[in-house]
Amino acid sequence: MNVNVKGEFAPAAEQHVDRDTANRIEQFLFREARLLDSEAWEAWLALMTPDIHYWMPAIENRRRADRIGAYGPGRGAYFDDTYLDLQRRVARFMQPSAWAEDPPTRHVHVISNVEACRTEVEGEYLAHSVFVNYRSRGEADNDLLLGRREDILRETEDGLRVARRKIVITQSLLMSKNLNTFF
Amino acid sequence: MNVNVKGEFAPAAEQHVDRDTANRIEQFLFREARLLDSEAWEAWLALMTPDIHYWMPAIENRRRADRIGAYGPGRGAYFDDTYLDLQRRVARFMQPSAWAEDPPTRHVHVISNVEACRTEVEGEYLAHSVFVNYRSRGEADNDLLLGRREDILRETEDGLRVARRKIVITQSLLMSKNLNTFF
Amino acid sequence: MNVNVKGEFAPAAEQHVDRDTANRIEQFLFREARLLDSEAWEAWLALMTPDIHYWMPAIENRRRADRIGAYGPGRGAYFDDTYLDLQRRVARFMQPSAWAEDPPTRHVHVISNVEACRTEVEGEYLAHSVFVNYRSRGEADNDLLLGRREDILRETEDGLRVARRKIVITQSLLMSKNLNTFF
Amino acid sequence: VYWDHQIYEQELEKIFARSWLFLAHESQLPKAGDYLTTYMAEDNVIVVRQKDGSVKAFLNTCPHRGNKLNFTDAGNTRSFVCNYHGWSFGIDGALRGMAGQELFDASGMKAGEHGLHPVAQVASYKGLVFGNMDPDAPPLDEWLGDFRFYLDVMLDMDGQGTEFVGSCVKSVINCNWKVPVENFIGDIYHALWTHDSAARAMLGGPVAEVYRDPDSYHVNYNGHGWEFNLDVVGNAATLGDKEIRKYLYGIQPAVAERLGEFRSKMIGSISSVSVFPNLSFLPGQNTFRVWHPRGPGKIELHTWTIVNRSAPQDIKDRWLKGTMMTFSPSGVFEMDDGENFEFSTRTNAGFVTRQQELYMGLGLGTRLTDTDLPGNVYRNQVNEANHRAFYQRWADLLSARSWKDVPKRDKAALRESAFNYDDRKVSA
Amino acid sequence: VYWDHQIYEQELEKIFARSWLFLAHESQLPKAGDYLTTYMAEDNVIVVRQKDGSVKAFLNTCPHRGNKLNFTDAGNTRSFVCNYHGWSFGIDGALRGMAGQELFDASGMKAGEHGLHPVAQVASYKGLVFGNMDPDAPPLDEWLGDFRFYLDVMLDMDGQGTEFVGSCVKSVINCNWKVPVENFIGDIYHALWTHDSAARAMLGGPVAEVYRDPDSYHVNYNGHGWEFNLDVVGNAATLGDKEIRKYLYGIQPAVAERLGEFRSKMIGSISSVSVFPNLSFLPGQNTFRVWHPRGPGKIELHTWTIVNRSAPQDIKDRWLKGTMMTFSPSGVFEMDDGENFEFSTRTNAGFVTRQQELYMGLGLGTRLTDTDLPGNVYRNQVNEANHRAFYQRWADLLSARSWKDVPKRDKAALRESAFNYDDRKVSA
Amino acid sequence: VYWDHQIYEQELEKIFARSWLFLAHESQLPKAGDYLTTYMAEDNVIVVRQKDGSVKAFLNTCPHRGNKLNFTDAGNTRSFVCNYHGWSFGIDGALRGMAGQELFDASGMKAGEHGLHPVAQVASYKGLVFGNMDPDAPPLDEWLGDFRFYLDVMLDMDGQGTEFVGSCVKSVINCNWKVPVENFIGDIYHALWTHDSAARAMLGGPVAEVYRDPDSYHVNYNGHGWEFNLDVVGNAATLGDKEIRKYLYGIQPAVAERLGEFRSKMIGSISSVSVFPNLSFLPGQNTFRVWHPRGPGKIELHTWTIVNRSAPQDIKDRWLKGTMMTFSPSGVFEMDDGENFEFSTRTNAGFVTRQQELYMGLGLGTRLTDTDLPGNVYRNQVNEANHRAFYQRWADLLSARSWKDVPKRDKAALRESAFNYDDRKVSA
Ligand code: FES
Ligand code: FES
Ligand code: FES
Ligand SMILES: [Fe+3]
Ligand SMILES: [Fe+3]
Ligand SMILES: [Fe+3]
Repeated sequence: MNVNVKGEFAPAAEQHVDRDTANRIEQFLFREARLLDSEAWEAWLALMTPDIHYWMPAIENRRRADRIGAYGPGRGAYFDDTYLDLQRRVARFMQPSAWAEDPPTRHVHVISNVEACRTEVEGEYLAHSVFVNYRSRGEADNDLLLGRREDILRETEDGLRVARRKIVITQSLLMSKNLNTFF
Repeated sequence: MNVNVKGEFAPAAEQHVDRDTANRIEQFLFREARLLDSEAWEAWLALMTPDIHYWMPAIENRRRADRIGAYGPGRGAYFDDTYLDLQRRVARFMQPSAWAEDPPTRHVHVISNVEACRTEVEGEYLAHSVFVNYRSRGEADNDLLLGRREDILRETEDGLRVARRKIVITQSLLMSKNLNTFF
Repeated sequence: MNVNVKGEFAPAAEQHVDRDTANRIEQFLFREARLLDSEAWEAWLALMTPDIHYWMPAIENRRRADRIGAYGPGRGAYFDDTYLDLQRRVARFMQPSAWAEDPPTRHVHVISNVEACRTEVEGEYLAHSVFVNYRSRGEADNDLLLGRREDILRETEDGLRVARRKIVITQSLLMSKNLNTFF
Repeated sequence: VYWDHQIYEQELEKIFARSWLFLAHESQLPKAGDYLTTYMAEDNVIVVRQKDGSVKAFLNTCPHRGNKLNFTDAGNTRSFVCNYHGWSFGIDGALRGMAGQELFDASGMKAGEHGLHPVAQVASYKGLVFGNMDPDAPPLDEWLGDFRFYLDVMLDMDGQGTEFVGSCVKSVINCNWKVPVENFIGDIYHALWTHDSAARAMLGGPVAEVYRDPDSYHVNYNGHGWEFNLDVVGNAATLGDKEIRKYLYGIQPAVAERLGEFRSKMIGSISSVSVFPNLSFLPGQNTFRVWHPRGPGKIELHTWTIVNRSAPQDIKDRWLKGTMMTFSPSGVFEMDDGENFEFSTRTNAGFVTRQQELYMGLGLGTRLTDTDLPGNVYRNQVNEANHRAFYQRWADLLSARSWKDVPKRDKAALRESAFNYDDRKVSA
Repeated sequence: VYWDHQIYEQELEKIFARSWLFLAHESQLPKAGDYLTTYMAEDNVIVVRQKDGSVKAFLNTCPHRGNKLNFTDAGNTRSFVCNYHGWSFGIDGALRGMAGQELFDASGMKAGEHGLHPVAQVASYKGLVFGNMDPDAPPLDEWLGDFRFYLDVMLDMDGQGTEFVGSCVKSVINCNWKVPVENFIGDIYHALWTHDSAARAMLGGPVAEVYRDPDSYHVNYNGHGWEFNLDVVGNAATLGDKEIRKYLYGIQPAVAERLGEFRSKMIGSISSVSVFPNLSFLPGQNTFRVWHPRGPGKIELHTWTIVNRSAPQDIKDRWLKGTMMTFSPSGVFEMDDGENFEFSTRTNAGFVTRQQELYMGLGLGTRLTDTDLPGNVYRNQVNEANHRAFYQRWADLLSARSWKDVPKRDKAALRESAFNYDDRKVSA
Repeated sequence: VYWDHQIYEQELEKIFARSWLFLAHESQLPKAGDYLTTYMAEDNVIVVRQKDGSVKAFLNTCPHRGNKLNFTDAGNTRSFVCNYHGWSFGIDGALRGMAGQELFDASGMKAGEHGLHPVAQVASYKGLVFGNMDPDAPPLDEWLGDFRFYLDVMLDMDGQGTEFVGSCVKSVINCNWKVPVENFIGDIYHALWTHDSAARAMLGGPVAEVYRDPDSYHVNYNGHGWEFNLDVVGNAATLGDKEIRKYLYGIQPAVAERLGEFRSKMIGSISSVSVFPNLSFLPGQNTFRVWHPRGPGKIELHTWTIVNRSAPQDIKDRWLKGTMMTFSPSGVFEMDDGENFEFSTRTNAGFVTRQQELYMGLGLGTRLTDTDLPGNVYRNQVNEANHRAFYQRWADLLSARSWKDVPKRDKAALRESAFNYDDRKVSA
């Protein structure tokens, strides 16, 4: 999944957080997934920090020798969102006139392989995870996506919050007509 | 996955169980999955309480404005089982004349996102989880289903037992010819 | 997944390891998966013991009454590898002339249902897990495999290492053109 | 026949677009504005209760640019509004309005010509609503003909009609649509072997040796067929619920009074039914189902549970549970059948295999001529007479350019009054 | 038309293999050796910048045994080497060598005959590179004709040309390719209803009631079409970024000087465009896209973001972000469209449904004859005039055996000089 | 040729339903009742050892209603019982009984006419069992003809025959079946480039520059082909196991005595073989494989490992391991090939691409006329002579209505006795 971009996901010298924190982080990510599965969009949005950067780049096929790799800032993206952008997406999901979302899409977010490390910032953690995102709409539309996430989670007064999220999927040609979902 | 039925899976005020119990619950669910993967039907059945309600409703596409939502009691279901019903299903799997199960179907149950909460009943926990159910039969029959579960687990003399299970999948038109599996 | 071979994966009398060890094992398997996802082949190889036996048998459809079951030693296999064999595979992945791997394949390894038990050997654990292996290549090649693993993990000076791995998938006719991946 | 795309295209045109196809049970649409969406072969249609109590059906496609109109399985509505440009249609199918209507008016559009495309004919028989895409097709009563004599066993036990309980359960099976229709039209023979495991699980013993039953039958009419014996509760027994058997025995005397002794023994007996071309049900188990074709090698199966309207709620609930346990994707019987259906189709991938002549001769020579029963009647329910009648009808329709080319093989022996047992209208 | 495989095969041969298809924007290939791979319908091609600055295109298939030659989306290279046997080709397509060359020589092989198969014609219009598989096709300038008058609104606002920012985002939609082309060629009408939710999310209110706009148009030429009003920033507004609106208002006076007042009001107005057969874009939102056919019921959508080369980097970044938020697989507008596109196709699975006549008569009688605007011009952008022109062109090409059978319905009114506004060459 | 459905249907009928297709190795069926299921193109068949030691083959389809009969890959049985209605067949294919047999008797059914449909012809050559669906096809010995001279290199090194070790490994590749057959019939040329990475991983260095080898050949007969040099162990070396090389060098003198010096140098040399239409193997690597067609763009690959029966168990185990490491879905060589196979097919999706003429002229003019070797013999194994012969045979069969229309291009030069080296029967 680094696909030739400086081995971004590859483990290096990493300091894992203590087990209590690891546990809290895992439960936080599971709860977040449950919010998404139950279309609790606003409650989900409340788990993002106001300065969130929520990024899901588009993937290109490039030669290994091509230094720019499969993805990067300033190239195509599915999400490259600030809090305002996420808010707008949530607002759209919640419009009664979002015909394409009525009947509702049914989502399942499987989250696993959660690993949490300390960062240089006190009170911020780097959390790795993988996901299976499966959606069904109407009679026979079923979409499957798998990928990896790299989150910066921040301790706040209200508990953990997502301050940065990077989502990298494996598909370069997206085999779905849209991404009416979050990751 | 609540799909408009009173937000059933959505987190609300929830009291998570202590970590020891959470851990036991997760391991219990993993072990249960392994029993199913190894066709240990009777050992699996022994993990259900005699008063089990094992429910997997069929999913309908309904307008959001339609109060009855995507599923509900008294409508279609794949499973709406008592212990006796589960026993009969297990009995059928174990008949030597279950031609459709010989050669055996090969199952994998991936269980993740386990969250466990206290309930109002002492010694009973509410456990959320998601699953990937993958089955292969013969040469080229491969079936994939994803969904969410909501279990009531009960402490008994013999350890944890499943007292209630609700299974909600995303597909409304089931893309498989049958459900020769448990969830 | 035992598919009639002496119920290999089925739980029996098992002694689970203490929670600290269980946690270390889970994190070890997650980290290993992350190494594979980031194509850190050599770092991954370093997690295998020199005496590793890495085995992934091919699956046959056999009558339940057929004592030889769906797989077994001396029959077909996708992997039946020593350390040298794994080394050669890694060497091939790392050749600049591995045209079929340039542009890179993008992998996600989802690992879950980790259960760890003591074995008769001090310092060796038996770890069960399930996996979802998803790969994408080029524009539209997307391959999905699910299965179970049974590992013997060994405590060494450098931490946990994989001393034996058995990988059992559900597909008998492999629905992919190759297995340019590890499990 | 089970594999060829050209034949399949012909089936869509010559059979499905000209046959009476099951649309709904009237009980699914109790109130004006109640609607459901279903299929006529691959055509998606809306079936909707009108204000005057009648039922209409329309293509579920917007006549503007052809978008799918309604995306739900069922509901209640005052109008259907298209997601694309917002054209709005009444439940009577009339185009009621749209944004910018003045522009359409100015363009000379006649709203009356752009309502929903109606299903050409819609008609009911005792609660079952059927539709036909062909305005020239013979009426439903003629299509069903004397087969109604048998249908009444399921639909009119007590003059109070039937209803569907629970919702529709849908699944995909990779088989040709004719394979399960053939199975339900007359193939009790397979139960002995195929369903041994399910029978043992549900009943604790093997399936009855029906082929030794001296009092069992195949009957068919116009390609519809019913195989049955007269054991009253043989099918019902597989649900493993003695309350249901008790209920059937309980009502049998009243049914006998209404339909006669003979038919009263069919109400839950070992039996199965297909109505040409793709509707099937099982008396006693009360599963009701349509096998919608999706290409030569695939179907979409829609199933419901049918019960007597007059039955106690508890009995209705037990039947709903019973169909789930036996004939649903998780049903112990259906799991056995599915493999057979799929692999009786998939073998035809082989070029040589699909040239092979199969056997369908069981029961040649069992035709009964000295019987009062209507339709074509055969001794012994272990038989393939109904199979043969089904494929004969299939071939008749497939090769007929117009209705006058369709041979009239079966002639009605009963008068219309034979299906009206008393003054009480069957309410459905 | 939207479902039939035979018609689709005809479309590949008669339309896509003879039409000018969009290949690349010149800005994607700044240096010699820069290449990208793309499709002409289902044919995969390499587009590559030559040493002399020209652009060539080749089938992305090795002429030895037919393996795919290059597996990347883009890059820079000195040669293309086949993975199978290692044949090596120059960026000019010439076969440069292989292992064991002496054996090929001895076999009498003429290397000159085994280079890459070139796309028969390649030509540019103000930064857009097009290719045509047919050596006999009329030149690009004739193909675009007077439509260039409108294209200049997007491509030549200030004589400095345009560029693509970001990379190509690709997705699969299960629809017939003509459905989205029709949508972009003239269907602003759908926005009112389909995009209500997205508009409210991005703008805080509903879509403007464009059908009341007295100063709006449909124009088309040779099957290309543009619908628009003259509100300058109506499309741009949906990006929810006022800096972009400011930018457009800022440059409008200069554009007016260059292209005239009328066209300067089109630069970001409510509008949409399709260039026959399968290229579309949206002025103001600046999404640029090709709908590659993949069978009658499937497309592969490639999208880019186009901006004025002279725009500040910050503005370019905002547009990149804006297309992502609105018209990309995760875009709030595109999510609405996708369902419509797919289900306007999928309903055609029904045999009866696909016989149904649809409506395409909006705006009959709105043709303007007293206008100076080139092409066929219609009053009111809520119209289906462009739809009709598109399908007319489609039918013309589909039924024409050779180019001389293609009716010349539209005649150029403008001289070539009309597209060269000053001495500065448009750099792209 | 690689994409068209109509051509594919013709291939099923004219080629696969008339050719001798590989069914099994006799060692897979040592005892009476041992059976396996396999395919002849898309027809699934059962191959079973009879009580008299002969091998028979049948369609794996029940002649009653066409269900698949046996769902396993292999086993031992006394009878085959159908899951649907329980009809039971002997291992000789005869219908042995069913429930309710008296009813079938009464229906006038003749059990003798409803046994399993036999594969028309079954015959063996030194352990390899072949089947032919066409009763009029020429005998296997004529079909293989002088190619047996070369087959003996693999099948008859020491008069003790061969066996399969391990089980069958099956995978799906999205390529046309002819692409891999062509690859194995004569394409050593690709190894230099395609397999560089695997060779370096297994051998620590690049593939040998075979095209410089002065003593290497293409030979073919009736569309079967073998390319090879005479380095004894070149193929075997890629397994990276020196015990296997040692074994080959060890037996070479004995092989030379039996088959002559020339052929003894082929036993593990750089070489590859396809037997028309879809069987391939690699001497030395000992992978043995059939490419079953599954439509024009898909195959199902079945692979086994073949070894000399007389080899020590340890050597057999090493070969089993060796094929897994090199030519299996996880094999380092096969991974390279798969991409080539798939994309040499997939490019043909392009309408223009699939009109393109490819090159297959390597080695024109290398025919050797002054040789004692049987068949058509060409100098230099880097050649496309076998490709040309394969496609010639393909075209001959495809265009022939009956066997007498098939041109007899190759005439046997050797007598039948040439394949019986001594009195010891080759046991297999
Ligand atoms: S397609 Fe339905 S309103 Fe236009
Ligand atoms: S196919 Fe490209 S070099 Fe042979
Ligand atoms: S289909 Fe085999 S016994 Fe009837
Ligand atoms: Fe059945
Ligand atoms: Fe739109
Ligand atoms: Fe190769």
